[in-house]
Amino acid sequence: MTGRLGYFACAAALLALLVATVAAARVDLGPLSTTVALAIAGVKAALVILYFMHVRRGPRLIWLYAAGGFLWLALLITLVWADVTTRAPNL
Amino acid sequence: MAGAVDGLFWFLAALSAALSVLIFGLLIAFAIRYRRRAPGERAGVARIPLGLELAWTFIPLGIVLAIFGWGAELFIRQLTPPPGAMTVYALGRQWMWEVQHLGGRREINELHVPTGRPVRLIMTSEDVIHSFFVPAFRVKRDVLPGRYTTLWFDAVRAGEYHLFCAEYCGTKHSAMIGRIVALPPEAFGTWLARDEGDAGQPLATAGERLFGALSCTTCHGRDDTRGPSLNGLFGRAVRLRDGSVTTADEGYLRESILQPAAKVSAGFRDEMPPYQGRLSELQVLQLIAYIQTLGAAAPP
Amino acid sequence: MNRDAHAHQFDTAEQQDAAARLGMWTFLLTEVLLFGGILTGYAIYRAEHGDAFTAGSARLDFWLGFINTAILIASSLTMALGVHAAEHRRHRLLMFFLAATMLLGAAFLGIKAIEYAHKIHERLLPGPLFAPAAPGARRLELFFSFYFALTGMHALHMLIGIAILAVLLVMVARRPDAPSIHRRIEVTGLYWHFVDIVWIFLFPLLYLLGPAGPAR
Amino acid sequence: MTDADADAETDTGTATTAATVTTDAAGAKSYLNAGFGVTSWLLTRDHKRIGILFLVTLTLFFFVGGLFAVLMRIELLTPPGEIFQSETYNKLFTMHGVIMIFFFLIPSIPTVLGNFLIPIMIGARDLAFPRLNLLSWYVFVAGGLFTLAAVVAGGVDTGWTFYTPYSSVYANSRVVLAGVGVFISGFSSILTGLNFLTTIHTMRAPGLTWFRLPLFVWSIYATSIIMVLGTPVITITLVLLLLERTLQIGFFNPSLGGDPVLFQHLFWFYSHPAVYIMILPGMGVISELIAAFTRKRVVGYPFIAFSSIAIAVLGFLVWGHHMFVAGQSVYAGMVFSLLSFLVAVPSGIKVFNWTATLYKGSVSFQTPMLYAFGFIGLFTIGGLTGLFLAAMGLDIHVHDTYFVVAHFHYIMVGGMVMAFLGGIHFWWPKITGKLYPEGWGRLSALIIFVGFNLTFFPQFILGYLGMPRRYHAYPEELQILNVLSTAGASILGVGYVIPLIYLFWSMRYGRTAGANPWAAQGLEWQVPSPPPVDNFETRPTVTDEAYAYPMRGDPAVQEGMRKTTEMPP
Repeated sequence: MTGRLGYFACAAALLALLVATVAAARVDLGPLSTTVALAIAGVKAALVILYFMHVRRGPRLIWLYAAGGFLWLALLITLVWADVTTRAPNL
Repeated sequence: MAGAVDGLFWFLAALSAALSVLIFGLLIAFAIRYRRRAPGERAGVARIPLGLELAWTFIPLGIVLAIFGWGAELFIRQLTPPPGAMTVYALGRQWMWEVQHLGGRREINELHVPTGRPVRLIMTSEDVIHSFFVPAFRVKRDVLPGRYTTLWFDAVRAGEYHLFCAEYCGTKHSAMIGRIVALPPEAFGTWLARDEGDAGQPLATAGERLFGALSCTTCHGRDDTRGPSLNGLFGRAVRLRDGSVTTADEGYLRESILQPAAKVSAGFRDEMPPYQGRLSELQVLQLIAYIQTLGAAAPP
Repeated sequence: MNRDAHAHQFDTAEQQDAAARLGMWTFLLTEVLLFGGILTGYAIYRAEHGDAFTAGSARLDFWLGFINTAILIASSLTMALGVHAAEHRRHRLLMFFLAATMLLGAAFLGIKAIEYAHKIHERLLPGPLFAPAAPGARRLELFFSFYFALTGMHALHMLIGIAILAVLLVMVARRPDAPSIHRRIEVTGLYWHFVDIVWIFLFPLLYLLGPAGPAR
Repeated sequence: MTDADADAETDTGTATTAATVTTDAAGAKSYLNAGFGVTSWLLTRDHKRIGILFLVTLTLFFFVGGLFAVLMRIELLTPPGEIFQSETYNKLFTMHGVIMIFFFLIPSIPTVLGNFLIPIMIGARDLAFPRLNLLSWYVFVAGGLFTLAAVVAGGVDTGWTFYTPYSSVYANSRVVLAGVGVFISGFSSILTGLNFLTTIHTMRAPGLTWFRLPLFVWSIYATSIIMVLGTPVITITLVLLLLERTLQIGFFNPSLGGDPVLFQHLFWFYSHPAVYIMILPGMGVISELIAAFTRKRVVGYPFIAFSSIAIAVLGFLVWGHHMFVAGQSVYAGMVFSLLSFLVAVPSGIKVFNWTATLYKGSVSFQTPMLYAFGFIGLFTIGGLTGLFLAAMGLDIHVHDTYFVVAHFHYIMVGGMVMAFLGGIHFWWPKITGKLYPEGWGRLSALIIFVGFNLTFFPQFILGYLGMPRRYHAYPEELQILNVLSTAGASILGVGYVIPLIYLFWSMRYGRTAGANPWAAQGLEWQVPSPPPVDNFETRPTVTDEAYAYPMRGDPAVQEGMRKTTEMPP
């Protein structure tokens, strides 16, 4: 029943990270605060994907699929971002 | 500019023609030479050397990169108005073009310009997206609601040219057309000075009056008081509260009038009321024209 | 054991399992981009109207969001345990965990409904009814457009998830030894965890903008 | 007796008969004879029947969309726009675009030929999720009905691009109905792509490694990637648009600080890759046709296979080239322009390899091959004119003019529809068990080629002269070219109707096709025509590469012909 213990450990880690993200938000990190919050969220998502969704012991193809969506979303946001943040006000 | 655009166009046309002839020629030649002569005929063994595969991968890559550079260089030139360009404002609206000259003359679906002097348009839309397109000058730029876009051209020869709306904008999209009338400089001067019943006050004068009527002077005075002084502001670099630096061009002024909270100058509080919904696009243009004149009078 | 039974187009049950798993992962791929479309808009506008979005975030009830995050993490745990129980053919345990997951999901939606009611009461529902008076209200409205779009889309996914769990619960109760049960539970588990992941990102993005959030 | 028959009789002997004989001996029913009632079709889970359902539906949409095109071309015969009101004309081009793109071009080859062929080509009995496959058709029909309802209820006039704020605030037409229709049809696309990806990954026959797959399978795989990664974005974008329009919740509205250009980003993030959804399967079909009608393995197989994947991936990085003049940042424009040029490379690789395949081939000129020739020619022109549009400085001038219209019709109609018709002719004997009349086939291929060029080549010139698209009235000096284009369109229309007639005719009166009328290689030619319900009696084992045609002077095949497959005893 190690599998079950693993699930409990994972959930505990997720709750700990939830508290951590709240603690980090209480501290004024300036522009970094969003980065920190998203980084913690990324770790939490990775935990869920790897343990709850069994990707850790899944074939490589599943790793690719699990990463692919996020990669593509990053691509979409990055390229739109590249437009919006580099528009000269008047062009 | 039109000549430079055509240069690239005809280069690409020639390149396309050459490549098409090559490919079609090979297709036809191979098809005839290797046509099936007997029903059961088999194909021959032909090895394509890897070098050939790589050649038709990397040679086209080089060619397209060169075209990219050419097109990009051209694009930058098309977006950068030469110094000394004459500024004209254009408003797009379903389904007409309204043009406002600095001196106060207003035109509908027509734009008079002098030959030999670059003209820079500052454009915005009051409703949907339009696009200002003059095929003869090879210029086109979308006209968006809620922000300014610009475009410049240089009418070399006097004459009349088509003006089209190129971005679909509703029922009478294809009727949102007009003409550009390019006049020799003297004739243009005469035209500009004439009043055909459309001339209002010069934009800056109207702007000054509006500036007073809206009590802008309460905060924006000769010196930085409650709000930053606007003297000599236009075209200058402005430091913002969040530490970034922007240029005080038309787009910045427009945004700062309508949505002052978006970019607050360093050292000031965000307390100016937003004028979005309270000023027409024309009134904003008048204020901007007035603020530009403040530059000249400013002490160094 | 009829565990080896498989649909006619497959050769083996393992092949069918692999296909079902891959199919669900592909579906989740599309889901990432479905939420991604709204998230892109949110990211762009947040960069443009940072102050208004921070102000909007401050008007959300941080503690309700916090509790809901904890609830969803717990529901992911029960779901994972349910999948585990299904693998080991422990049907009673499986039914217990399915029911627990559904209950936690329903609790999440209940809290979400309370939040929505508050926001509507405060006239923060975007559209013609939106009525705060402060300057910059239009941008605040933009924040709430995205708040409702993102959380609404998420809540819809929760609803669908609960409905699927309900169907599975009935199926397990009726035919606990049906050959396809473990596969269905596993695939549904993937979906449920994904919906959890979406919320893991939505919580900091919506509730934790700037120091205003948890301080209240 | 045509070449095809002669070929079939002389050259089919070896690789194909084994499979044919065993299945026939077992007396398996063909998928067409498996049931006859309406419900046997409407509730079928057989990928082949679902393919037919899509074929019938898509043909209907193609001719509806085509009718709108005809009306537009008639209107454009005269400059002032006398026949229709501008309002009507705007609805015509919008409905033409919406129906042709979302209800014909995007689903066409994947849902018809892909559905029919992918399981057979990989040696499987069906797709991984047959019920989802049927659902995909129902979802598609539902989306189509909404869109047709929008037409009946008065039409929609936003252009197929649905740009905000026109679509969300200003338009007075059935935007919601049409938007819901497109929204729904997106799920059909997602389900189809998901099904293909899973099937190709998990259900290939023993021995059928990736590099033994027919190139058509590669192209459908690449297409499915785009469907899965791109479609959700337009789906959600349409949801936001519809919310903005119906509930006035601002997402893109500039008066709320929203950005209409953001809508364009999200729209083109899907809709540009969608162009590759339309063209990649066409390229796959062409690879199959060229191999079959030159009796050769396509030159540069791995290059063609990987170029499909490269196009699918690169295709996602170039959407901003639709927005060079839209108020996008110059820097973003640069990036998008550069990446757009890169797409030219894998496209070029395909064209060069196809051309080189003819070298030393045994080229025959049956109808499908004529379509393949047409495809390569028109795709080449369409691709090269793409360079004009990717060059930023030049795009400023030709953007949103007829140059663009001509360019994408060369790719989509000249490319995609040619490939679709070529593929339909090629696999028609397999699908129906009947041969179409070869003479009529060649004639209509020729008519379509001529009519197409006459319709769309003048439009390049019109665009360069500055005629904006979506104009129902235009300056008088442009009339001659418009008349030429309309004349071409009428020829093209005839060219499309002829195959419709003779293909129908052949279903009843056509001569019976054998299992392999083209003497072609590939698993689909080793099963009877029409294929039995489960495709294969026993699962085939693949031991050889694709397109293993016997060759002159190849020592490997001197002693006998290669077998593509071996059937277990």
